[in-house]
Order: sequence, then structure tokens, then C-alpha cells
Amino acid sequence: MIDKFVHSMTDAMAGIADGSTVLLGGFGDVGIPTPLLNGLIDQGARDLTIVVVAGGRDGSAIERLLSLGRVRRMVCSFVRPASLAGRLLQRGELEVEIVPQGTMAERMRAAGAGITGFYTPTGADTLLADGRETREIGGRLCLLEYPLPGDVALIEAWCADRWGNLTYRDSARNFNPVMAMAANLTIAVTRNVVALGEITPETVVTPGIFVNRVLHVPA
Amino acid sequence: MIDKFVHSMTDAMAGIADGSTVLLGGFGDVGIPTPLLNGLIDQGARDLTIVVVAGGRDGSAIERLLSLGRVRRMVCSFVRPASLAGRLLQRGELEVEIVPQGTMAERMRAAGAGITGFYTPTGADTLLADGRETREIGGRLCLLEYPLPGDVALIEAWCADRWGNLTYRDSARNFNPVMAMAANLTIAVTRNVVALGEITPETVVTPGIFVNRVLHVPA
Amino acid sequence: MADSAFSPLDRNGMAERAARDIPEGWMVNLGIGIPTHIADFVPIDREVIFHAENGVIGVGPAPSPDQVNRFLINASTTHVTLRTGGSFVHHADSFAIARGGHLDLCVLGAFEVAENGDIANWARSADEPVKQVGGAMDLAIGAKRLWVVMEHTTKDGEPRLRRRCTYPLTAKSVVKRIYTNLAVIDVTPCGFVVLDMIPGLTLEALQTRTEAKLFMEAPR
Amino acid sequence: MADSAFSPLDRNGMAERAARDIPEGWMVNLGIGIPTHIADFVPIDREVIFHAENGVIGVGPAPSPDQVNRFLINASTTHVTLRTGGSFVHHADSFAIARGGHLDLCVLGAFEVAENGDIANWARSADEPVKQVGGAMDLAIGAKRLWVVMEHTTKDGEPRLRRRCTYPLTAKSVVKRIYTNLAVIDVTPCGFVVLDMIPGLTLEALQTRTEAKLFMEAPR
Repeated sequence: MIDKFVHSMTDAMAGIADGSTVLLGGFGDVGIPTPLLNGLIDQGARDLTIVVVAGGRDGSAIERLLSLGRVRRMVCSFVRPASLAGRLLQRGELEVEIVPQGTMAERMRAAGAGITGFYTPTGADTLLADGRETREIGGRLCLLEYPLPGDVALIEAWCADRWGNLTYRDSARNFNPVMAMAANLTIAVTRNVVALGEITPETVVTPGIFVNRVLHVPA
Repeated sequence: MIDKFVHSMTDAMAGIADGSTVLLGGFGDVGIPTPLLNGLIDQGARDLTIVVVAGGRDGSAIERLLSLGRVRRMVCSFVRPASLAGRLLQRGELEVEIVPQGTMAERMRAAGAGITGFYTPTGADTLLADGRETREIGGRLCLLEYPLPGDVALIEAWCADRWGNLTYRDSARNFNPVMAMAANLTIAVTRNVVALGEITPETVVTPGIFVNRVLHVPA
Repeated sequence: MADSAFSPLDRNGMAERAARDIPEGWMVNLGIGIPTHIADFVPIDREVIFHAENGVIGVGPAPSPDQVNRFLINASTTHVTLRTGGSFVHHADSFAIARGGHLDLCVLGAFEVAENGDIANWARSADEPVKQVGGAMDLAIGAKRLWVVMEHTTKDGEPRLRRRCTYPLTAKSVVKRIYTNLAVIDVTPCGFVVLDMIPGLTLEALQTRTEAKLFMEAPR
Repeated sequence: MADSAFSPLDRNGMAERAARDIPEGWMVNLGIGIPTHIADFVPIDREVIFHAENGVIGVGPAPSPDQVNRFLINASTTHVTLRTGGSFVHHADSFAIARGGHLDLCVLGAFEVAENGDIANWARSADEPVKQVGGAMDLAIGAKRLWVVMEHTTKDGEPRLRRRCTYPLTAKSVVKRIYTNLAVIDVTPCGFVVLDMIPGLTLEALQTRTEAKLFMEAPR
């Protein structure tokens, strides 16, 4: 019987190695897998590359991970100068790769979809293209982008079943389904557990094939 | 009030020009927008390029469109030699571009997503790559593919509301949502009409923004 | 500049002015800042579908304090409601919408717009160590139309409507129209064409606040 | 070939043999032809998730004639059922699964397999005017493992296990294992390694039916 539920945070975090690239779901305060981030902090992996939309709000688990010096590199679409990430960056204590938000999502989708590179007009006429390969396609300057895969994805779901089929609540969907398909090891925290089949076949958002472990942490 | 329903086949087919590229949903006998194909036959547009997974079964509306000489070119993933499309091809009366099925889907997705080109290992080591641009990425030979947009997409839905939000039934989903996003003019036939809001926000498969016209043809 | 027989629009005034020009049926993305407030001035019975790049299609008005759904925010991370008919998509699909030309309109704030349609809205200098790109570059190149809402000049009176942008670009040749606190200006192949000015403002006075040359169509 | 003290497997026998090696929990795509029948030999309580490239995840057994759902077919366009826990995705997502390495296994039919793992399964000649590619190229390059199920030789007795494929390739260096009516053979960096043969067949007899060199691990 396929059963992707794990029953402890230790089991959920098992095997996350130092130096891993970790994709972190969420946008704003919504859809962030905070219990798993706290689990990662306790688990101890360091020298991490994290991929997350933004640098983490004051008081967030991401900020705590940064403050503990566990992150070497952050791939994100923006950093506020006044945030911890902004200060670490200015002090040279954090590498940051700034990626347009849509390109960031698309690079992860490419990783999950076996697309080994793609061209996009996004950013092609900007200083983000400095020194990079561009190509004119249909009269538009386009930038060559490569996939952004994760060793691990930490995501938040609303409902999950034992196959790892997931749904999301409202705008908590955001990056979570994209990251689920882009990582070798996808770990979901879910607010709700349902029996197999309760999520109807037409309404599964992330098929369980993209999910390796599910931890139930009630709301 | 936004209302994408049209109330006659004439209105549904209005403006489809000679020489158009028409994306045709469906796989096997499932999810084919047969009423719209019949509408297209009556509407009269010719010199068409059609994009469809396969050459059309005997007795199908696609075969009828072909038999009337309305198709100049077909982009598809396979043609049976014994089919009408196969015979037209062998007689030099039909241009055919054979595309691996996943690449075909991805090229339409790229068209809909503003991706101006992508690399895939699919077909890179085969004669489909003859004379085409390849690139080694991460040690794998990859083929450069370009978007496959439609002037028109004809698709089949299960439920639709007046904003053009759509759901599909079972495996009738197939190419339909991908084609919906890849065409300038997306025309859906739906078996069922529901009030706005009856398709819950989490279960909309094709948001109405991808849909221009909806025709109700009860099952 | 001794002319003062006019009152520049405030933020709400600019948002209201832009809202007037958005017809029913458009799919519209509103950027952070003043653009977000445009939705407040589109009457609910004029069906405009607002897209938020965090995957919300059909953003509705702000909720009353007792009706906040903490799972439902817009791209400014403000709590919103969802209109009947709205739906959710994931981030890759949401930016497929933005980049793929499915937005009839995107409205962004900016530091500067040039007469060739270039926009600069994400960094004040190429050397800034801390960068804030977000989704603006994807939206700017992808929407069918890009409008900008911004103050006509900086606080120090420096013009924001430029011959060429002085700040790092967000995208080239994309802005179609600018709503400022003083005027509505189209960006055309011939440059900036003034469509509308606030009462009491003269074209000469507007030109003194604008680096690039302004044009005005002859009245008919 | 006077040896006849063995009975080659029939199509069901080959499917049954391959089914034995598929463990619970794998996500598996089965190609058209004999591979499709492998599912019939995986007991329902061994949870294997079958993927059909037309967007079905969790393909179940064939329906009884009175339970056919005409909206539910597999990639061979045969009516199927859906297992509890199954789901539907669209074609682009379905091939993202195939190409993106999310299939633990794909099993295809083939005309030929070479000792370097090349597979030829879509055209008998480069000059064939009518081509049938389908989804095989995407599946062949994308799955974590590619197995092939095919007759060991053609009807005319020509070998299908080749030093190099003579037909146009579907993909290079991808086949990991071959199930024929005579044997189970791994494709390794050293070439073809025989894992299993039908009773009564000798390695010598198998080699006479195989173009490329066969190896067998020493028994322990």
C-alpha cells in the first residue's frame, strides 16, 4: 500500500544534506510551510541554497534560518534593503540571485517538465541580461534561461491523501504546485488528511507522483 | 456583464479566415469538439493548417474536413498510412509536420505562456532533428523548439459559465486546456452550462480569460 | 513656476482617472502602490477581471475586517476577496497569463518613463546592492497594454517623463499611456501626446515639468 | 535451428513476466501493444500507478462492458477505469510528467534495441512517407527506466537485439532491460546481460537468435 504520510518531523526531514538546494513555497504570509521550515532549522542542514519569492519577513521562519547562518545563497525575486536578507547581502554574508518572479516560476516548471532551457523576453533588455546569452526571436530580444531544480521542496497543502495527492486553499496555491514538481524530494505539510478518493479525480491539483512525504500538522 | 456564450453556430464561427491555423482538441474519440468541426466545415474557411494529435479516424469530422480539400497542412504526432490523411500525404496533396506528442503539447503551452523557444531532449538524437538546431545542455543533446500558436482553437468542455470558465470530463481534458491558452480566438463547445460561481474557484480548469466564445450543445 | 491655478490630483484622484478608462470585460493586472487602488474606482457592476500574479483571477474589493480570509491575498500581500467567477492558478500558470499576452492591461508604478516607451521602475541605480524585481519585468513585456500611474515629477521637481530613462530599465518600448497627477499622456511612435490635463493647467506649464517634448492633437 | 525443447512465451506470457518485476509504488507508463497488457498481470492490491500520456494518472483495469465510461480512455484509445486516488491532467502536464523524470518506468514495444541502449520503434525506414511518432520519443528520453517488451526475432527470424539499430532511432542509450519471448536481458555498459531464459533454452541457442554478443553473470 502506498502511504506517503510520515509521522514525525524527524522522518519528514530525514536525509536533507548540507549544501542542498531547498525550494520554499509561499507568497506573503500565505502558503508558507512554516512547520517544515522550523523542522529544517532543527534538523541542522547548512550551507543551503534556498529558492523563495522574497527574503522573508521579520519574525518569519525564513528569517530565522538566515539568522542562524544556514543559508549560503538565496534565489529570489526581491529583497527589501531593511530586511535581514538585505543586511546580510550588503555585508557580503549572503549570495543573492535576483530573478524576475515569472522567470523564477518558469525555471522551476522547466526543471519539473524536463525542459532543459527556454527563451523569454522577460528581462532581456535589462541589466539582469548583462553578460548573458540572448537571442532575437520574432523580432524580440529574448534571454536564455535554464531550469531551477531543487534537491528538496518544502510546500504547504490544504488537503492530502495517502498517495500524496494535494489541494491548496485559495491563494495558498502560489508556488507550491510548481515547486512540488521541481524537486527530487518533495515534502508537504498538510492541514487536513482525507481518505484516498475524497479529492475527486478532476480536482486534484498536485498529483501524488510529485510528492514524496506528507506530514499532517492540523491548523 | 461579461457573457461569452454565443447562440448560433454562425456566431461561433464568425471571422475564421482562409489560411488560419486551427488547433483541434481531443484524443482518440474523447474530447473532440465535433459540433464545432462540423460548424467549421459549413463556415467554409479553407487553406487551413490544422494542429491535432492524429490524422482523424474514418468517419470523423476531421476526415471530412480533409476530404473536402480544406486543409493544406497538418501538424500532428502520427498519421496512419491507411487513413485518408495518410493517403493524401502519399499523393502529395497534404503537407504534414510530424511532431512528438509531448513536444507538440509543449510548443502550444509555450505559445500560450509567452515562451519564445525551448530546448528538449525529445527527438534530438533522431532524424526529426535533421538539419535543425541542437545544443548540448548538461551532457544531453537537446533540440530547439519554437511555439506553436493558433489563430483559432476549437475545444470541447464539460461545464462552462458566462465568463468562459471551463471544466472537462475525465480524459476529455487532454489537449483542450493547452489549446485554449495557445490561440488568439478560442471557441469552446460545452455539454453543460452552469451559473457563474457554480464551478468553485479551486476547480476551474481553464479560466475564462483563455476563452473567447462558448457554444452550448447539450450531450 | 509661478502658475498655481490648478490642483494636482492626489493618489486617489490618479487611480480614479485611470479607472475611468478601463472597459468592461478586460483582464487587468494592477501593480503595487497607486495602481492597486484603481480597482476601488471600478464599479462592481462593470465586470473587469483583476489578475494578481500570485495566482488570483477575479480579485474583488477589500474585505470588511470581520470577513478577512487569511488565505486570500493579492500581489501586494493585502487581504482581498474573490469575485464570483474567480479562480486560482499556480505561479507558473499565473505568469503564463502575464507573459503570454492574456492581460488586456497592466498598470504599474514607475520612477521614469521615456518617450520611446521605456520604463524604469525597479532600481534607482545599477550599483544598488539590494534589488527588488518582483514580477514587474514579466508583466511589462507580456501585457497587451502597459499603462503607468505616477507623479509627474519627483519630490524635488525632477521630471519623470524623460527623453531616455536614467534609471535601470524594467523593459523597453512597452508603455502605452501614462496617468500622472497632472495629465494623461499617450506614448506614441511620435513621442508623448497629451490627451487630458487637470483643469487650469496649460500645456506650457506641463512642458516645463517634462523633460521630453510634449505634443497635443489639434482640437477638432 | 533444430533446438525446440522450449516454448517461447506468448504475448500474455511476456506481459506477465515483465509485470512480476514492477514493485509497488512505482509510477509506470505502458506503451501501445504488449506493454499495455502488463497492467493485467499486476495484482490490484500491489499499488502501481499507471500513467497514460493522454492525461490519466492511476489507470485501472478494463471496465466490464456495461460499465464503460466513454470519456475515459488510455493512450491506446481503449476504454479503461480509474483507480481510487487517480486524477486527470492536461496533455502538457502529462508530458511534463513523462519528460521530467517522474515516471519510475516506461515500457515500450520496439522493432529493435541495440547493445548500447538505442531503441528504434517508430519507423522502418527514413524514407517512409507516413510517420507514426506519437509520444514514444518523449517517454523514451524522460522515464527513469525504459524497458522494452518485444519478440526476440522478427517473423522471418531476423534478430531484433542488435549491435546497432538498423531502423531510425527513437532515442539513444535509454533502454535498461528487454523482455522477449525467450529471455530477460539487461542493457549494461558492457552490453546485453542475460538475466533469465525460458526453460529448455540454452545460452548458445539464444545467441544464435541475437546479433549482439550476450553475456551471462556467473551463477553464485
